[in-house]
Amino acid sequence: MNFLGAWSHHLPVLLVLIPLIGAVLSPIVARGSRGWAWAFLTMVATATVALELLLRIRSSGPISYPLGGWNLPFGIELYVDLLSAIIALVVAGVGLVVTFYARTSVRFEIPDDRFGFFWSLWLLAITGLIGIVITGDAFNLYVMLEISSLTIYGLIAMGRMRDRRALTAAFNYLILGSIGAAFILIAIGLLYSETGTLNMADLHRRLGAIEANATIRSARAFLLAGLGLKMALFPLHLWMPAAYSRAPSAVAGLLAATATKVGIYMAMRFFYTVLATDEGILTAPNVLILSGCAGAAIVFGSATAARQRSLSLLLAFSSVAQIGYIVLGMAIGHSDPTGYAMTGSILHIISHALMKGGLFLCAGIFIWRLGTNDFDQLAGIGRRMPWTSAAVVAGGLGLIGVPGTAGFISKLFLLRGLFESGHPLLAVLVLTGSVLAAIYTWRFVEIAYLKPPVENGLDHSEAPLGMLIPAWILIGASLVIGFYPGPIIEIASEAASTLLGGSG
Amino acid sequence: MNDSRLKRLGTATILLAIVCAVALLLDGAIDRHLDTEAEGLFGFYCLYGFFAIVVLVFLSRILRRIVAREEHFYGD
Amino acid sequence: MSESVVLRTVGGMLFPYILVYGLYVQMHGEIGPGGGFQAGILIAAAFILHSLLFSPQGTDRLLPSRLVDIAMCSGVLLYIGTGVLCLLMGGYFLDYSVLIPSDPAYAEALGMTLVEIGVGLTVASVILTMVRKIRGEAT
Amino acid sequence: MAIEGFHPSFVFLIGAVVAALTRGKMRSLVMVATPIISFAFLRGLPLGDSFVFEIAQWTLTFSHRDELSWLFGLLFHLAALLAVIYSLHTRNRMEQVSALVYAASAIGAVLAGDLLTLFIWWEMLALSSTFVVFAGRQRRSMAIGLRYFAFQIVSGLCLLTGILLYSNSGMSLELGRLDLTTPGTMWILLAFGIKAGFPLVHTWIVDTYPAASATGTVFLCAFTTKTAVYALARCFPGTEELIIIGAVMTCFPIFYAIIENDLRKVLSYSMINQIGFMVVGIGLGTELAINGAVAHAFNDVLFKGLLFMSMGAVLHVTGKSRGTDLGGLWKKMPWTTGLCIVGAASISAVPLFSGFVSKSMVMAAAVEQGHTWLWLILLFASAGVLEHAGIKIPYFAFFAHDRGLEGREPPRNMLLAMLLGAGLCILIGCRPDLLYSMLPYNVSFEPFTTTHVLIQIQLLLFASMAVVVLMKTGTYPPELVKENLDVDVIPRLGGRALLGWLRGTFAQVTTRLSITVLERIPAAIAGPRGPGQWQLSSNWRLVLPGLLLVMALLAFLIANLYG
Repeated sequence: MNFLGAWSHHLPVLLVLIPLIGAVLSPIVARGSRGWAWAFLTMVATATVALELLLRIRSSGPISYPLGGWNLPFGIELYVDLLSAIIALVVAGVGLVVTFYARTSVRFEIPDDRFGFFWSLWLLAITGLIGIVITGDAFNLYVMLEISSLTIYGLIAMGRMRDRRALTAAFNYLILGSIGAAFILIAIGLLYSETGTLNMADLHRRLGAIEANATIRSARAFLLAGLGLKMALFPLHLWMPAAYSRAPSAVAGLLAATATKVGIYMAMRFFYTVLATDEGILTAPNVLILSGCAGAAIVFGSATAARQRSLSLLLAFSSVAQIGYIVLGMAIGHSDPTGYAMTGSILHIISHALMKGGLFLCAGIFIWRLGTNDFDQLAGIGRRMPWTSAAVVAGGLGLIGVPGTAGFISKLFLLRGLFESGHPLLAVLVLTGSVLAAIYTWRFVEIAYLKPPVENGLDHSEAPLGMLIPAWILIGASLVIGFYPGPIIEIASEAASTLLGGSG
Repeated sequence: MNDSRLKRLGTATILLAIVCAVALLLDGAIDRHLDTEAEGLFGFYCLYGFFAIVVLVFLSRILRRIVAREEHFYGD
Repeated sequence: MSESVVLRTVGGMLFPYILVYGLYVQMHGEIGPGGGFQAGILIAAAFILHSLLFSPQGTDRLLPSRLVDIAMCSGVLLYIGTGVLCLLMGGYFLDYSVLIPSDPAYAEALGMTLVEIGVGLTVASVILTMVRKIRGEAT
Repeated sequence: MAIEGFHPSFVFLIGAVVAALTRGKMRSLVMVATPIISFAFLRGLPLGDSFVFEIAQWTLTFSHRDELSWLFGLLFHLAALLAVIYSLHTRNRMEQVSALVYAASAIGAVLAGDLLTLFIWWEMLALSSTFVVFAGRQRRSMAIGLRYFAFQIVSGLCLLTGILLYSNSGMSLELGRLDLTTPGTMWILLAFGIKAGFPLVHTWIVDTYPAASATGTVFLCAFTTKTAVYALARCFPGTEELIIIGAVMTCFPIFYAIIENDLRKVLSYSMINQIGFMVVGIGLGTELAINGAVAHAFNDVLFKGLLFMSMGAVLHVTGKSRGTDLGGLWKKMPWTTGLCIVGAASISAVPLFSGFVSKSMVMAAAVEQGHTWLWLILLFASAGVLEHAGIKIPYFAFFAHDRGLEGREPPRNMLLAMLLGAGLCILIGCRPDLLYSMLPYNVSFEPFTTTHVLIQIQLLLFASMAVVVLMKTGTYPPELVKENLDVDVIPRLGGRALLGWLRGTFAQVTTRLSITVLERIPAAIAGPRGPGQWQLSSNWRLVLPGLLLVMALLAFLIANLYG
């Protein structure tokens, strides 16, 4: 499937260049309504490259790409291994589907004069997210993080036409996100001061050669706090529900599916490759705090989700819980010799991206139709918008972890990992989370199917295909994985064993 | 309940009683294959069947006194 | 818009010199102190001075906003384009030495200059856009 | 006809999708065709394992065909066909579609070759059947459906926990005999037990089955409990604890059945009682006993289905199912009456009807092993069955006092399904060798010996006589409109109290607490700000997460520098 010919050597850099070029050209070549077509084309190309990259790495191992041909470790390196390629494909793939969706939804949620600007920011955000994933240089990672963060703040603020509070949400996220990013920068700076290098592989080598001192330990603390905020790990998740529920619905779909996942990717990269020295970052107290936070996220997030009065907020809090699962698997991953926990964590990144992305798209469909997705307006919607509601139920089942959905596969691995590594109590927590997920999914079923419909004079007919198809693509993909999980599991466990192998 | 119904129920009962008597007598006429001692008693199954129901009904009456509540006890 | 005749006259005289100095810094960047960032700021400063002394509408006529948009994008494109050109010539991204295989050192200088011009264009136009946006919001 | 190469469950799932997309006659056609086509694929399944998928470290075997799974597969196809025919007149898309998924799950579960696959279908079974309950669209369907779902989900979680513990102890997940010695297998037994309606966790059966629609109950009564019986027979044959559990199950429901007014609830209690016989058979574990348990499961699906169908027909025609509301319908519904009596005779184990040929196997096995007390208990339970299912059901529905109800025969498809069910009951009753030849073990058992027939007739006749005598003397408990408390009174009232406490005292305390912590203290620190000073200011929304971030940083610093 090597249709790129001689260019295939440059796949890693192309993966960032294509959306970047798309972003800078979109204000010039595609003003007004053509903006979408341009962004869509760009995303098609990006996703193709990401897929090609994944296939290539599976067949021939990780790729290192020196920018400008500089010798490593002095030049900036792009380094793509299986995990990076998986996350990059998730970002690009979900990004493609959500871009398709955005065509309809953006038209009524974004002011007309911001159209060209919107697509530019959109593609830049994706550029930044992909850039984080494929870079092999710690400072470059920070730059990409800032690119994606700044554009995301802008994208969230664009929700102001629907909900003025989008501005405060974006502002709060801007302040907090900047502090979080600053923490990460401080950590990178501290590591640089100790080792004199920014290249990740080189950092790892040099850190392994020296004793851990107070500087390195402080660097770890800053990194953990900063990444915790970027991952929206409980209790640092407070920015997230407001940001996700008030952003334009396409943006919410993109962020829910990709932004926090990239945060988790960064954590995996730092914990399991860069900082994976003899002492490592996953010391007993750190693991205790991380798994404690993750456990609290699962219970608290799900319980709070069950109390929400609008679908968007429910989904956002459910994300807090689902991130808990992923972080849990990652935090205890090193103590599980079989690698189930890590595999489960990676699988859950994929399945949650698909399910939650699809669910937020559905939430956006309700907003498109009714102007809101508060539950009191959704009563009886199941009969009026059967396909959208069915998608929400299918996604919800995935969040519960019902067999036949992708959520089941990932939770199964996670549970087994927890048992294998001797954490049966945490396993109970995971199961509790499933029950709570059943409760909040049930709330939607109850409201959509069992309550009499409200009469509010609004048009309740089914959503246009331009929104329904992308939502169902994501939900459907999670179901397909649920029924045919073989290849995904294989890839994820390969990626997990590569990561764990890095920690020696 | 009207008279004709009473009468019919009466004939049915009499018929049942006759059949029962025949069955009981057959117990003596047919050599049964025995698996347990208790079965050896004459008319064991007849007695057991009859008194099982009697005991059952009386116990149920007690049970009803204990567990029966008004219809909308659970409020639904 | 300044009312002072002195300021307007001197400023008007300085304007082309600042531009020329900006270009000097731009071109000098590769062998001495300077480069795209600084040059971009200088060039932007020239236009900001122009708009402060004379009317903003005049500056807009001199430098239409559409042109600034295009400059902003094409600056980045120039940067990326140079990199991609390296790719096309068979090297790594931004690996200038392949541009002229017979003289790698010269090629390095050429590539770096192109990239710096891109940076300069982008910085100048971004600064101008920001100033115009702020002005637009203020009035 | 036998076709190879496709899994029967997936035929049902495809059928469900097609049924969801079609309507009217077309959907009816799909519904009827699905079990028939699927059966052809079932016959085409090769003996032993097939449809094996290797997923990472696990092997999922979707089809493991041997005598036991084949028999249950056949049974579920039969049950699905009858229930589908019975429900053809309805236009309840949700019920019909979820019923097909439900049947698919049950068939998938009995064909599963390993515990993990079993779990997958187990959960599907829980979900799809819950939707069948909801589809009843009765006033109480929602609350009851939720309680039902809770039981099923707990069962699924127990199974998952059990599987994880079990596989963790290094055991293969292949489905086979499990020893009740490790925690893992105990969890698995509990999971099966909940679905099989073991005492104390039986309440979902009597709670749910009377609440579903007339047609939904027919689906419900066929699959869930029998899947559990299958799982027990597969994994726990000869587990002695099951004998006691089963004996309790045969007895306690009959007391409830006598005083219960809703006839569909009587049948639900009767269902627990019949499962008791099967559980006893599985617990005894001899070849004869297992054969008996399995055969009885087969027959129970048919005759219990037939009884539920006849009560459903009454409900469909009159809208009533309580003994106090019914009576005297036999003139208006002669066919239904007759078919109901066939079902009643079968469940009472009247010779030449199906119950007799299987129940006597379990009883014989009990005697053969020298369990005299057990045998006496089962005998007592048999008399009880005759009373509540054999006499009470038809008597109060069709005879008793004529309440002048409007009545007519139910739609033709309902009658047809009942006729088919009754025909099968009589066929098996008269030609038991047809059933015996399919049983897992080769055991020769002759049900129609003079002794067997005679003692059974004696038992039944005198039990009937006792009922007549008690009725004539007025000792028999009359039908009353009452709610009879069962053990679920504790969770139901306790749950309500807990909910009230959560909404009341607890909510107040936590609200106060959070207002104090989040608003009053900070506001007090910031100093009085005039009216409305207790309001959480918008700045605070930013400060709180910021504070948390700083605290997180401090925590990590301490953990890393001093940990």
